[in-house]
Amino acid sequence: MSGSRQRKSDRVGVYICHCGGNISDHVDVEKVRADVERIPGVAVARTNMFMCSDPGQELIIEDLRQGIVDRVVVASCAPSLHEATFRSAIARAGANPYIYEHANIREHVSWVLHGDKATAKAEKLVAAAVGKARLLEPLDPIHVEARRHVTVIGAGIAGMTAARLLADRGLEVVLIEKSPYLGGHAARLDRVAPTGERAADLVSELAEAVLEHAAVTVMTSTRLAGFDGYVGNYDLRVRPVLAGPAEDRNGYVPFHGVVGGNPPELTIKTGAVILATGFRSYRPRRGEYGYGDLAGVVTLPEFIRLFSAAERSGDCLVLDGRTIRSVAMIHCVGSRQIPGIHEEDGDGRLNEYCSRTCCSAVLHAACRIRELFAGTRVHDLYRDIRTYGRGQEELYERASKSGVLFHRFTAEAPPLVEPGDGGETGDFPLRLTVRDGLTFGEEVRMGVDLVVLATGMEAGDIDELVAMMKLPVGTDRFLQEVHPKLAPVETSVAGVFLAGTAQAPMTIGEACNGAAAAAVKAASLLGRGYVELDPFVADVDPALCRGTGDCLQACLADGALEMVEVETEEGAARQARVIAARCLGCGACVAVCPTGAIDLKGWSLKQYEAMVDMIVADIPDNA
Amino acid sequence: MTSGRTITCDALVVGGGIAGLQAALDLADQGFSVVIIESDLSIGGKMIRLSKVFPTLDCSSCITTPKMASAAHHDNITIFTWCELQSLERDNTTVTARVTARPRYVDEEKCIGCRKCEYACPVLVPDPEQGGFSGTKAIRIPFSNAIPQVAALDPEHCMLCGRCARACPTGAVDYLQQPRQFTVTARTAVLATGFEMTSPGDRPQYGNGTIANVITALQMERILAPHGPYNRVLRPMDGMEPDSIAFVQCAGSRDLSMGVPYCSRFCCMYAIKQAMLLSGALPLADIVIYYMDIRAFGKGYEQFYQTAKAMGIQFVKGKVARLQGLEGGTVAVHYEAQEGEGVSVDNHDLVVLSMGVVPHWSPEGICRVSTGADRFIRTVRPSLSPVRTDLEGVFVAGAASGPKDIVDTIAEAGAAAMAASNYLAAVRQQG
Amino acid sequence: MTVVSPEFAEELKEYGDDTALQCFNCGTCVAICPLVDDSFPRRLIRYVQIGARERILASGRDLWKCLHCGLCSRTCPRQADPGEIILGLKRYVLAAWREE
Amino acid sequence: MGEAQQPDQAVKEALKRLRQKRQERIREVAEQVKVQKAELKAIREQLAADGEGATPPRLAEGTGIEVSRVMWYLATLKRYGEVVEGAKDGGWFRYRLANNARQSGGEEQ
Amino acid sequence: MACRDVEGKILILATESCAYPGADSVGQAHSGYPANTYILRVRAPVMFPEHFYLDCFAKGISGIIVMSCGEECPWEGAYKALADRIDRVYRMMREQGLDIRRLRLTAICTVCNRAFLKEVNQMNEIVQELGPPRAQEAGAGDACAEDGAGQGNNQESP
Amino acid sequence: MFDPKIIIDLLAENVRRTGNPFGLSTGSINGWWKGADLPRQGANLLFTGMMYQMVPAINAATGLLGKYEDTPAGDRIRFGRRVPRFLSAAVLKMATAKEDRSAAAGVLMDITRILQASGVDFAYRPELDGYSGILLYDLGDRENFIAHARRVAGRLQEAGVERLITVDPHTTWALRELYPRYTGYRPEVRTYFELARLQGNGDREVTLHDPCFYGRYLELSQVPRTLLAGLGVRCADVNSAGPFTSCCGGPAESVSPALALTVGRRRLAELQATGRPLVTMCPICHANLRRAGADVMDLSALLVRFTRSGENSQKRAE
Repeated sequence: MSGSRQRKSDRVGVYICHCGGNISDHVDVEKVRADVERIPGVAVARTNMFMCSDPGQELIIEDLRQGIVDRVVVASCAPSLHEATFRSAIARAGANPYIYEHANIREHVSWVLHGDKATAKAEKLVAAAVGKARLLEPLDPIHVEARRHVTVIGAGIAGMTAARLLADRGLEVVLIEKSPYLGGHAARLDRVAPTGERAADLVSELAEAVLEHAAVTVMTSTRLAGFDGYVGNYDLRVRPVLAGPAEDRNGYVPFHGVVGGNPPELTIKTGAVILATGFRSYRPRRGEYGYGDLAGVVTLPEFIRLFSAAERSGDCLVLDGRTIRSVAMIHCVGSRQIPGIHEEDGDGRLNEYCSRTCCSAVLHAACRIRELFAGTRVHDLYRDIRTYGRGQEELYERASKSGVLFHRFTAEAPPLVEPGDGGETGDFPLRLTVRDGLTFGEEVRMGVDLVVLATGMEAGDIDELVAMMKLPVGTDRFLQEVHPKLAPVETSVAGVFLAGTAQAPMTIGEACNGAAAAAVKAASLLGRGYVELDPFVADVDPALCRGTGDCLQACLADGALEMVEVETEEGAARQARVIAARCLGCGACVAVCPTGAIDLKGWSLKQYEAMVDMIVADIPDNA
Repeated sequence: MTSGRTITCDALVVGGGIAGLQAALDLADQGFSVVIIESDLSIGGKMIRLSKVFPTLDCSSCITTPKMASAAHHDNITIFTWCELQSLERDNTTVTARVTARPRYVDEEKCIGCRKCEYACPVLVPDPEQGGFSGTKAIRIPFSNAIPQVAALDPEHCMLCGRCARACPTGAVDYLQQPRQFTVTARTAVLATGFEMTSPGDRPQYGNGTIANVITALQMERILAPHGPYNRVLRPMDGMEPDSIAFVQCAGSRDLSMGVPYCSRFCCMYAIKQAMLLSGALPLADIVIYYMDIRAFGKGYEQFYQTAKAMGIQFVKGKVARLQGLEGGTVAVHYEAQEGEGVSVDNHDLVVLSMGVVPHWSPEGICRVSTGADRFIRTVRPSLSPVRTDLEGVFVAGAASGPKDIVDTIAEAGAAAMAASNYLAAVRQQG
Repeated sequence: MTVVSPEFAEELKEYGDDTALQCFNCGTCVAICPLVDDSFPRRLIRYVQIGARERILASGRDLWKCLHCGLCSRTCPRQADPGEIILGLKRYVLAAWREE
Repeated sequence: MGEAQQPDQAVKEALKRLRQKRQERIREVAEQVKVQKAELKAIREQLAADGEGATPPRLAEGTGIEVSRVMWYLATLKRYGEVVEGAKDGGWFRYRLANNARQSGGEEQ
Repeated sequence: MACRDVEGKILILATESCAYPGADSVGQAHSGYPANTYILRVRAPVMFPEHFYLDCFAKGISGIIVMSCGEECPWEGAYKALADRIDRVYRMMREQGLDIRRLRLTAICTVCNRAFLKEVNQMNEIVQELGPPRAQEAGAGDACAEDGAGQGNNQESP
Repeated sequence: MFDPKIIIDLLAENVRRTGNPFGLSTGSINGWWKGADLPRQGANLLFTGMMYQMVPAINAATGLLGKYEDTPAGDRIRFGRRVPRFLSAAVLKMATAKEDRSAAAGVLMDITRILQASGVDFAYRPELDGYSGILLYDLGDRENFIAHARRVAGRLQEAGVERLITVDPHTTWALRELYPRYTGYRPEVRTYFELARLQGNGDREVTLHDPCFYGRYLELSQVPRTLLAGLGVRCADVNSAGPFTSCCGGPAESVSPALALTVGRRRLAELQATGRPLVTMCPICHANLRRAGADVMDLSALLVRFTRSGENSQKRAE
């Protein structure tokens, strides 16, 4: 693979996309085509309205089949969108998919520039891609044996669902849960909105299934302590979680005792990981709607717990011995926060997203109160009612019919919760004042015994896991998928998938769908017993390697490089060798090799140098 | 395709929209053989007809075409378009589908998609793929990125002049083509039959579809699409660049009086998306969204909504009660300004209706899966397995079981594929 | 500042159908009403919801602008039947006047 | 050729029967095409007359065809490459005939 | 919007997982920036040896922005190795008399639109001020050089 | 706008006293049948509900009230005791236009011709006919409505009437929906056009204005259209028709003639957009649209042309 060995292709095919006007409205695609065709090494340049369409791909396939081209450059949108598309088209033509280079003339050109400048820049980018393409070589994906084994982290609804589905599919599954319990947040619910199913039934059904399944190993009170390996062959070190606040500390822990010895560690050899680590319920700040300061202000999860032990006095609800004549439920607590209006948390963050599930949960609770305790009034204070799902709008209607009274507030003017003063609002312990959009923006006031805060979902406390597994996290702090539509449960770490509310707020049904979608990806990945990896790994040119060992020093992966004794024409010598499945393809070794013996397949230094050469060169122009 | 033949596969997927394609791909990637039957001329469903998609503003066609192409080229997937499902029955472990392939009047095997027939045809007809805003021909490739790229003739508008047949280089035009029957037997089926929009034609408050410059959201998608009818945003009535555009939310949903009491779920987001795209295309235009509740509930949706507000898009709370066509193509929007100002009438150059979402297909008389009061396919385990129908071995994905945005649809399609593959695995063990 | 008294809606049952709380305040009835101007009939329906009895009596006479044409009830998305609510309020107000 | 003769004849017969069967609809479509032809001709002539291009209202005025229909024809002609968009004129764009474009729809070639 | 374009070319080495999609995001937002920028997609900029940068200047590239993933780099340790290398390049640039402001190490995430535009516009101003790269250029190695060094950590969150 | 309480109390008092909101005796306004030789025995009883007969009085009252609404004098009237005197039967009777009275009689006569031509077995017994009380119900005076309705229903029940034919939407709705609910009397109620069976070739186009009660409450708007279609009469409808019909404004005349006129003019503009002759089927709509300036024809006048005796009535109409 050395420069000396390398033959430059002179049959590069260039295919330029109009993108239905997205590109061609700003870039003179025909001029690019004409100019590019004169670049040395370019055999043919063509254009199409949509290169990604079948007829577009057909152009490439035809040219390859006829032997007109042996390297392909497509100039179109961002490579993240269609690189895979064109590689597979090339494969269909019977060629090696890695003879392909992508020029991004939409996001980097036509969407940021106009006129001649756009055309000129597009030409340069295409030229650079041609420069690289001439040096591309056919590569073969790395074939890695994969364990037909999946580890699911988190035994809430999503984790148990994924575990059950994968075990049914014939894979071995380990289900790891930090707490001693299976069931996650669902276990803390009473009934599920809008279906009214008992959460306990759902949790029990799933728990039974995973506990009894021969192919599922359930490990509760267990956490991840180490993460190593690569797709198809991950090694997870797990460790039991001890009761008490200071599991790793030696010495006396007040009120707990002394931790005896180091907890044993276990290594799980697995093929893929599904993260079902769930969410954390938002804790209101002290004083937020009186929370923590005023008795009778509780969060929705706290209310659900109280309500499960509800008593009755006449027609009225009695909680904890207190007769509740009137309840106010406030939506969007800790969700839909707006910079400049809401206070940031300790880390300077705001939850700008909608927590999706609270509207239905509140309405469901409101309906239950009204339907069971006709004497208890319910006020619902909302910003927007978001009953989007099947059966949810009906729940909203049911709440109205059952006599729940709605008030609409804006983020700028949230309801004010104060202690009752026995005045106009009567002998209620709490008094609510809100500028009510439904009452023509006037202030209305009501006396209540209880305020329920519909607290939203926050990303779980999994910083350690995120750091250990190098997981991508979004601005909302939830785990981030690669693309919401193209790869909705995949992470940027191959073989690591997302399930349920670790990714975003979801209902139980949605979390189960997410878990099943993650399971199907894991099943597809591991089903064949092997995985094919991108061949973009380091490669040593034995003709140039002097065995300095600098590359080993620089290597960032454990065991991706080794020194071996080889026989050369000049006798025995030490040379570096790459263990492909371990190589991460970062190229740290490339920079340090004094002889340029090691390079990255598919992304070689020489290719970059060729690209720079094309960028600084003049493009022949007949205009 | 010969008449009456039987195709055997592991899984039948009914519907080749994004839900069906994703379910088929997730099944096929596990090694199962899949047959997709699609009622339209092309796979891709509603999604391929959209401009860009929220909240990423990716071009819809850029996301859909790779999935269409990979399904079309997948070794384990066979696709039949322009088909009608006559019956879908299940007994023991076999699902049997009787299918009618409707005539295209063009031989699928012979057509090379060159469009010569289309150029030759003298009959102009409103193009449904462009919201009716431009003409197409009585014989044509349905749209530029359709799969398959095969022409189809519309017999309602054909005068049998023979020009297309003469122009066709491969002799593919066949005016005498007849419907053909075939049977698909499978072990399991996924229903991914998608949704349809209600029509403004039976909404007297909105002019029964007769007011100029009142269009539906799907028509607006075409106007905004990169290869739309005008390649820019113009009023369909007279080609004027609109200065003021209104979106009417819940124009057919959350409304018992219109027969759709449920929320259509994705209209808020597409209206915001279209508003953003419009404000990009027409920076000086006033854009107003009339709404009851903004339902930006998905990942990144609320932020998308706030961005739209920050861009200057106006959000007016109030359900539009009435539209009125005025002189010169202006449309008057009647609503109640909620802060107590009472009735307001605002004039706009163009009004976009967010119509209700209803099922595209009814299983009645075709398949024994039951539907809910909302006429979408009923799911029997809405929490633990939202893809299960009451017919064993038959699963449902996407908008067939209720309105769903693309993100939720894709996740659910994966879930349906997982459920179907586990069902297949179980059936195999038994068999 | 109005103090909400939800029991008023229940008192009204005596005078007509109990549908006022079904209204989700979309404003369709206001904009469709041939009487135009102001927020009629939603304003009065909202007053029923929050129990603003005094205000209803104060603007009682406006109720008789309603022709009972039924367009609001036909187009009400929640089938809250605004026309009937107004009719019920006419009865309530008339009774109150006659009591005076 | 000789072998193809027989089925060819059968096809002709079948087509004849089909024409018979669809007679009514064919007549209606032919009627529409005639109208389209006339309207397209009027629009083309008006476009040719307005060298700088014409806006849809101007074309509607000049041809007597309803403006929404003019717009529909323009979108169609643009799609088939016969008309191109020109400069903006008030709230509208001007449209003009493309050079050397082939005519589409309503016209024989 | 785009500031005045200059002759000099700016090379941007953008990481595949962060900065390159970040640049895509700028495009999606249709935020304009000068045309003289050439964004190369790299897996990790740690692969480029010192001489690569110097060669680029020699070939006529006026400015280079290394847009890494910063501390969030998927390769543990790569960022430090890169930062160390860039420091060595700065030394070598000084030795050659090149203004070290021509090379800049920064971190851009996938949604860092503003940060991306700021970097590009700043480099453009520098390149405009300095003109084509040449050895022993005025101002090289003096106080303002300090300004460019060690700026690897100005990652901006969106 | 006049004080509703004063008006309602006046109307209630009139109804209680005379069975009629205007205090006019049935005998004094219900003379149309005299000399028509209508059968007194039959399977269906024609029940006019007095609405058509009241139109002359309504027109007179509205005219008088309209002069004083929102004027300083009106202000006095609104709160003064003069209103009852003002609306007294004598004044009204004097102000009643003669042509109005004969027009009302004509409509009812036409309806009997239509019924006869359709072969409907019907009877008319003036002593059983009467006002339904609907205005009291619409104005919110439920008690007085119920009291009156029970009297009317009692009379009909006593006479053993089980099947009624009605001629206007308000009475139809009152008898179909309100009487069963408030009086327990559940007759079979059908409008005359539901029973009409006519033949003919009209070949013309008209625009129907659906009254709120037929279009929306009773959902009967398809019935006259089907009937007319069978007679070769096409309907050029406006958008606001059938269940979405716009109010003519008529019902407001008792409290605000000005409002009634505003609403009526707006509706008329909608209807006139079709450029076709306007047809109504409700005396209130008819009167109010005429007041708004329209040339309107009652459905019965259109239908009667397709009866054997239609020729005569057509002549008369001209």
